[in-house]
Amino acid sequence: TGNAKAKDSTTPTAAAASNANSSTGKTVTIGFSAPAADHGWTGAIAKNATAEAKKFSDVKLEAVQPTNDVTAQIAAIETLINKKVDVIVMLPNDGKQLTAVAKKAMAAGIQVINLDRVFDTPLAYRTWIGGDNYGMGVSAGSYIGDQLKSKGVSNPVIAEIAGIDSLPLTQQRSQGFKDALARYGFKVGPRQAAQFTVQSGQQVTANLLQSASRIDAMWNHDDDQGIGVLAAIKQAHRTEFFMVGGAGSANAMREIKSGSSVLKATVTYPPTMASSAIQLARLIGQTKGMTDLSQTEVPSSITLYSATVTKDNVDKFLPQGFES
Amino acid sequence: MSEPPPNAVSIEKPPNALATEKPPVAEQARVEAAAERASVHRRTGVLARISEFRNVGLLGVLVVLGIIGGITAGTFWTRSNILTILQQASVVGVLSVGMTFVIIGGGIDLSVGKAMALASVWCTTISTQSYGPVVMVLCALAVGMAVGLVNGVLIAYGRVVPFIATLAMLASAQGLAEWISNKQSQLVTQGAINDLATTEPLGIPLLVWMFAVVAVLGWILLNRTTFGRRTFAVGGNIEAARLAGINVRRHTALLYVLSGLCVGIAAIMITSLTTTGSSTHGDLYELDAIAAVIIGGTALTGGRGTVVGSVVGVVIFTTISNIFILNNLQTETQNIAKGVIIVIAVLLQRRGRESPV
Amino acid sequence: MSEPPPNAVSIEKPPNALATEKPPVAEQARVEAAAERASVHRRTGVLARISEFRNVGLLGVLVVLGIIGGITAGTFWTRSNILTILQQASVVGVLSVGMTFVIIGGGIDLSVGKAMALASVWCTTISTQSYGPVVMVLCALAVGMAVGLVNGVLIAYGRVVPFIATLAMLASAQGLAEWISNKQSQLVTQGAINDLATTEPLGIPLLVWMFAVVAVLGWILLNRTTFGRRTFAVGGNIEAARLAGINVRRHTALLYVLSGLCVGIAAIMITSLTTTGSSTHGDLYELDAIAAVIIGGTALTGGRGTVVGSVVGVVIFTTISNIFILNNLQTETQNIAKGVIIVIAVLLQRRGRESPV
Amino acid sequence: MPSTAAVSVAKDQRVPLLTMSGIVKEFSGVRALDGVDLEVRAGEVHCLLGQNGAGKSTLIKVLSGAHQPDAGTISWEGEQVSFSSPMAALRRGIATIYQELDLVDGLSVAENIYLGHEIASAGFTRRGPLKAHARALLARLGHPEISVSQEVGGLSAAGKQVVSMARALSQDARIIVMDEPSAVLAHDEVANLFRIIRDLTGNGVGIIYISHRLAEIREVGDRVTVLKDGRTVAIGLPAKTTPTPQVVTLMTGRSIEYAFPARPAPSFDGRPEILRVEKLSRGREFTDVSFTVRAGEIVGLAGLVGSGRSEILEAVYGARKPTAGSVFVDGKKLRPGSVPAAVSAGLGLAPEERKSQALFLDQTIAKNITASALKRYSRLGFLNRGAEIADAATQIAALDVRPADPRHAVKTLSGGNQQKAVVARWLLKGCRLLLLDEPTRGVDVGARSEIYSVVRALADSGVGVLLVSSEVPEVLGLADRVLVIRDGQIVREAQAVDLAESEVLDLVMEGSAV
Ligand SMILES: Nc1ncnc2c1ncn2[C@@H]1O[C@H](COP(=O)(O)OP(=O)(O)OP(=O)(O)O)[C@@H](O)[C@H]1O
Ligand SMILES: Nc1ncnc2c1ncn2[C@@H]1O[C@H](COP(=O)(O)OP(=O)(O)OP(=O)(O)O)[C@@H](O)[C@H]1O
Ligand SMILES: [Mg+2]
Ligand SMILES: [Mg+2]
Repeated sequence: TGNAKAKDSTTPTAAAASNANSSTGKTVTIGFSAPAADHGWTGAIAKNATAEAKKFSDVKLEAVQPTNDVTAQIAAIETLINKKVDVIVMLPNDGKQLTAVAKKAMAAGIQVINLDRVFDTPLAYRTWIGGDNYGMGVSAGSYIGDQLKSKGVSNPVIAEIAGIDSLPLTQQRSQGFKDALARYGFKVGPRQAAQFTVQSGQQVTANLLQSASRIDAMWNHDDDQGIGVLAAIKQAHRTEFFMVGGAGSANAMREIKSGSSVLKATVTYPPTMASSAIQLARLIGQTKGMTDLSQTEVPSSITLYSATVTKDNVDKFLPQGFES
Repeated sequence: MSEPPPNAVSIEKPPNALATEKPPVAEQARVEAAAERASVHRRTGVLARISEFRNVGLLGVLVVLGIIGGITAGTFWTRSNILTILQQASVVGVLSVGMTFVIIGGGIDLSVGKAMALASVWCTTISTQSYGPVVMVLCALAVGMAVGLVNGVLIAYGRVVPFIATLAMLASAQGLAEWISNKQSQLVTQGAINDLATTEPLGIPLLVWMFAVVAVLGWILLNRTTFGRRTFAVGGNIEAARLAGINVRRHTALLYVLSGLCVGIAAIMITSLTTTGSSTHGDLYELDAIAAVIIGGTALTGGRGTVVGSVVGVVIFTTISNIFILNNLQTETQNIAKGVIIVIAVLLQRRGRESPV
Repeated sequence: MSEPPPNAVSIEKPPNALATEKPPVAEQARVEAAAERASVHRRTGVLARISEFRNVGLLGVLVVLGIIGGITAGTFWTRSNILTILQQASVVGVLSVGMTFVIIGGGIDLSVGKAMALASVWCTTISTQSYGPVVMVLCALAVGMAVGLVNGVLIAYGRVVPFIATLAMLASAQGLAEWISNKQSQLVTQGAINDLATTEPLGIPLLVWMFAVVAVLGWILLNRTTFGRRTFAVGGNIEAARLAGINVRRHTALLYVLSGLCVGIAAIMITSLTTTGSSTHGDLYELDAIAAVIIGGTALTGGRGTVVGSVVGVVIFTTISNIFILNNLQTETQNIAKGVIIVIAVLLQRRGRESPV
Repeated sequence: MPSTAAVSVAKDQRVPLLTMSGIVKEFSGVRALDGVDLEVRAGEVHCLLGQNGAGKSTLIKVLSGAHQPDAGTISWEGEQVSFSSPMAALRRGIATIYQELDLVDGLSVAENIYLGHEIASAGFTRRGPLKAHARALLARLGHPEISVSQEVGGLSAAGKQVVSMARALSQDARIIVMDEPSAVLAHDEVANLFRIIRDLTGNGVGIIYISHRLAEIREVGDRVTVLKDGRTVAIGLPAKTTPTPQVVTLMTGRSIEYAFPARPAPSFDGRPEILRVEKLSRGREFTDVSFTVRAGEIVGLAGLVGSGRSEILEAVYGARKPTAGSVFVDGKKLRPGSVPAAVSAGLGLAPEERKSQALFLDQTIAKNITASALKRYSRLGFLNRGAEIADAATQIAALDVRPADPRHAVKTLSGGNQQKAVVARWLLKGCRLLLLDEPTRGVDVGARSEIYSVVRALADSGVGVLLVSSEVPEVLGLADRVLVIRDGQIVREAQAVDLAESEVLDLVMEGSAV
């Protein structure tokens, strides 16, 4: 997806000095829109964006009402277009459903930074930055595969607690997980979707544990709902398996560090992407490039890496862990 | 049924039989006294009607919101913001018109939000889209009405309580929508559909026009047709309606089909607004629609209500959200404020005439 | 007023004025005939009571579900799975007991889910937790009842329709919960609270015991006390209740406080079950509770209903979910099947006696 | 039982319009109708008599298609028919005024009258003609003062009855069934009703007329059919000539003196005042009403329907807040507008509209009877249900409520038996002062005298009674002292023995006679 045509790509001043990026430039008004911060991860996204914007005296953040309602988000973006902000950073509730309005913004001369959930066409954004959902599944699958192989378990029962099933990100994670396990000749056993909430995590897991008297490993897509998943496991007095989390909350990392929990690892999906998105928006607004790269322009697509946090490397990741 | 009954003729002749038994003077006085009493009744009647027209109270609430919006947000009173509010109100608005009928008729329809999602998904499958925009529209309408028909038959003939029947439909419609769409948003490739949301005849978005047309037709149907009047009867006193010779079951079933028709229209609107068909559309729209209908003065117990009230109710809710967005309030503040505003609005409107529970 | 009134005596003596006019034999025959008629009635009465005891139908549904569960999932009929179902049912179950009272009393409480979230958040703030588990429990109960009191006062004295008042409370409670918790899950550090969900006196989880106790107390309150009797009266015919001398407003307010008490108890339960207080708790629990109450035979229009029905209703819904998960059905299949099963369940139960709408 | 065999009378020449024979209707084990025969001719007023619960309403509901019979046949002009729904019966020309005032509160008067057969073209109501026709119908019924665009919910019981009648007239009816139409009507209104009936029969319409007032039957009826316990015990008796004792015996199986209990010596002056009402006013409903009720005294309020008697009662009871004046019970001022205050001061009200104001239809008879006296059966809030049911059974027996099963749902009772349950509630409650609004509405002769004697017995035990009735003889016969109300004011107060019926009628009508 490298054909984003930034209309000012020919501006010569972009080749600025390498440390010029941190120096104050022309004031950029950044519109920001994300789903409702009703969840640890989305909360961290909003928080990181606000915090990052505060760091720059030349950035004015216009954060609109976070909402889980697509039409409300569309309306919110329309307000931003009417306000003629310079750049819009948008984490859409649903990439496809917001593509039209993003295109409208681009057409109105507003650069759109697409955060995480991807739009349907590159015409709708200047730059995409986001996590690697498929890669997350792969990381989790690989960790579980390695562990079970090394223990010599054959025909393992591998459970999966997914997030909201109708989100493309959930589908990508599950696909990655399935593909990774397939490399070891394993397959996913009981798989249920929760709602990204503690309570649904507890509810689904409590029932799921009843369906299999023995489980070897479990991947839970999301550390927020993971609190509930862990509670259900404790309440069922089940210890025979290990579990891998997702997203990388501080709480999950503390559990991993303690070593006494069934939670042995988590695969990250860092909400710091919001901070980066604000930085990118500022650079694009000021028509600067990323100084560590040779390009004069910000790239059109940046995919974050999904790291596997285990007891061995948890200390390195703890500062980035978000509170759920 | 359209002509006056045959014995209407005999009605007009004066009551001779009695007149002879009473002294004419007394009869005269009696009639005059009665007429005087009647005029008192008529006078209080008009007064009562005005004060009972609780939409006045609702409009007052809207005015207060408008003032608050104007003070707190500079852009509130711009043409484009007002049109945004109306466009935002249009989808739930159309659903609430159908819901008004169902609730006045003594029922409830919890399935509207997810039935709308199902209709939007069904009309945006690749194969449906290949037949062009007209077929897509017909498909959405057909799916909506089919859902309504199933609801109606279950409730009217299967005697399942409306709450449960439509709740079951909510779950099934959602599942079906997920199954058809494979849980993915289906992009609309037919430009004509997407254009619905962007065309602005006479400077007003087409979706707002559609909302207005549905509301006006709904008003006419409710207030000016036998169907509408019978809806009040069925919801107000089902036994009386039955004894009056109304086919109560068929009527009840039709109410849900009507709501389904509104669902189909709303599905087209949301599809063009979001340029997709998706199983995630319409989450909790049923609650929004019911809340708007009830804040609009329709009684949840049936037999009473107005379309105008429901429409104003939807606009009130949308305006509240809009003011929040313009003022950039955070979720938690929004939620707290929303609750407080709703209560104040209702207290302002002061429906003292309602029973205390 | 607890003593018999002065004229109770005179009532018991036969109406002399008349008795003297009748031949004693005829009177004797009359009384005997009346007694005979009464016994006939009592016999048919018992029959009618059994067939009217629609919980039999509901239990039938549960049996069918049990059979389906046993056939499709090997582990369904294990002790631990049954206990899991009951434990899962307990939170909504407690809410549904309070909801039963509110609905029988002619109201509705949409705020229970989010009020529970608020109570769970409030009782798990760091400062509350510092006072220890007892204060946490009291805090949850107090918050629940306070929410109920506000609902009750708004509805009974402010005359706001229950649907709107409690919907507003839903929004406000959610906002408040988010504000207090800063939208983060608050981990419980007091082991005693978390232990509630893991202790199993007599081999049965404590939460199930709590559910059972709440249900039994609710049953007694509804069926064996003046409070319960008045609840039926207020919901059945509010005007008649008022003219019968019942303080209708105070009673209505109390119903919501009672629901709030159940909310507080449920908050403690969900907090220990999830080991957190969170503003995301209880999403749509109000719908689950209302659905259970209604499938349990309580009329949404008030005046009729049973606690047993509601409890069985909750267990039915939980069992359905359990069977789905044991069979590893995916979301869409679950949803479609859920709708279909609910309808079949209701049709099985066949409440022919209900009015068609 | 003197006569259980059907008494037949020589046939008239006219062809029967309607014949019902062997009609059986059973409700979950209860045989409401057990082989009933009925025959109605064009242009006659056919009266249907029977005690409360005899099956009159059930029979006409079978006729109007509201119930399906379990056995039996219906012939219409010699052709056998079956009415599967009310619509089918209406199409044949059978219009019904139901006992329970089944109107839709939320609709206007005009819309109620034409509900189900709206004046419309292509589905659109023609509101002009609709109102004009409705207005004409109301004028014909002598009630031009009822506004056709008023909501029916705001009308009094009498007003609703008028609308029901207008509705029946609006149908193209060959037979009009009237189930206790006069129960809520006052004297002059009944005369008006009879005028309409004669008008209709003159046009060849057959009328089935149900009433518990035997005098009415005599005045307007042509033939009489008597039901007892779901069976026909007499067919086609001549209404004008059959002696009253014979009819009563047929109905009840015993002979009843239609008599009021003896009054005690009319000296209440020494007794303590229980109720004192001073200059009570409320808007346009009533003004400057002052009176007292002493212990053991029965005070009757006579007046036309709509004269404000119910409003006075409800204001005394706290159910309506007066705009001026005060109410004293035992010398203590009552908090105005508070029912609980009135009840704890010892007041009780049996309101006039049993269905909407008094009954919990889904509950059992026992629960309805004890609803106001729950405290008596409660210990720490827990109910002693045994005692409750026993006491309810006592009242049921005293008033001869049928079925006599306290656990029976009140919903399934006949109209008159429901009324008895309402009266029983206040007899059981036992108050210092009992307010009775139309206590015998729809109650049969037998039970009527029983209610009279119970009320008198209550008074004898020291209770004060305030009685409203639209039947002037009842007020004069039962009360010790009578207040005549006209247009919300007391126009005359006298001992009942000093008043003649004609005098009271003149007084109440005076406003219109001037
Ligand atoms: N729906 C019903 N279910 C059960 N029993 C019923 C039902 N309707 C009527 N009954 C019973 O049928 C019998 C006849 O009732 P019906 O109403 O016909 O009496 P009625 O002659 O009209 O009396 P009234 O003069 O008091 O109006 C009564 O015993 C009544 O309790
Ligand atoms: N027959 C009638 N037709 C039209 N309107 C009526 C009639 N009777 C009463 N109303 C109106 O309805 C209102 C309430 O009636 P309601 O029965 O309470 O009167 P009321 O004076 O209590 O009658 P009553 O004295 O017979 O008990 C009154 O304001 C009166 O104007
Ligand atoms: Mg009757
Ligand atoms: Mg009256």
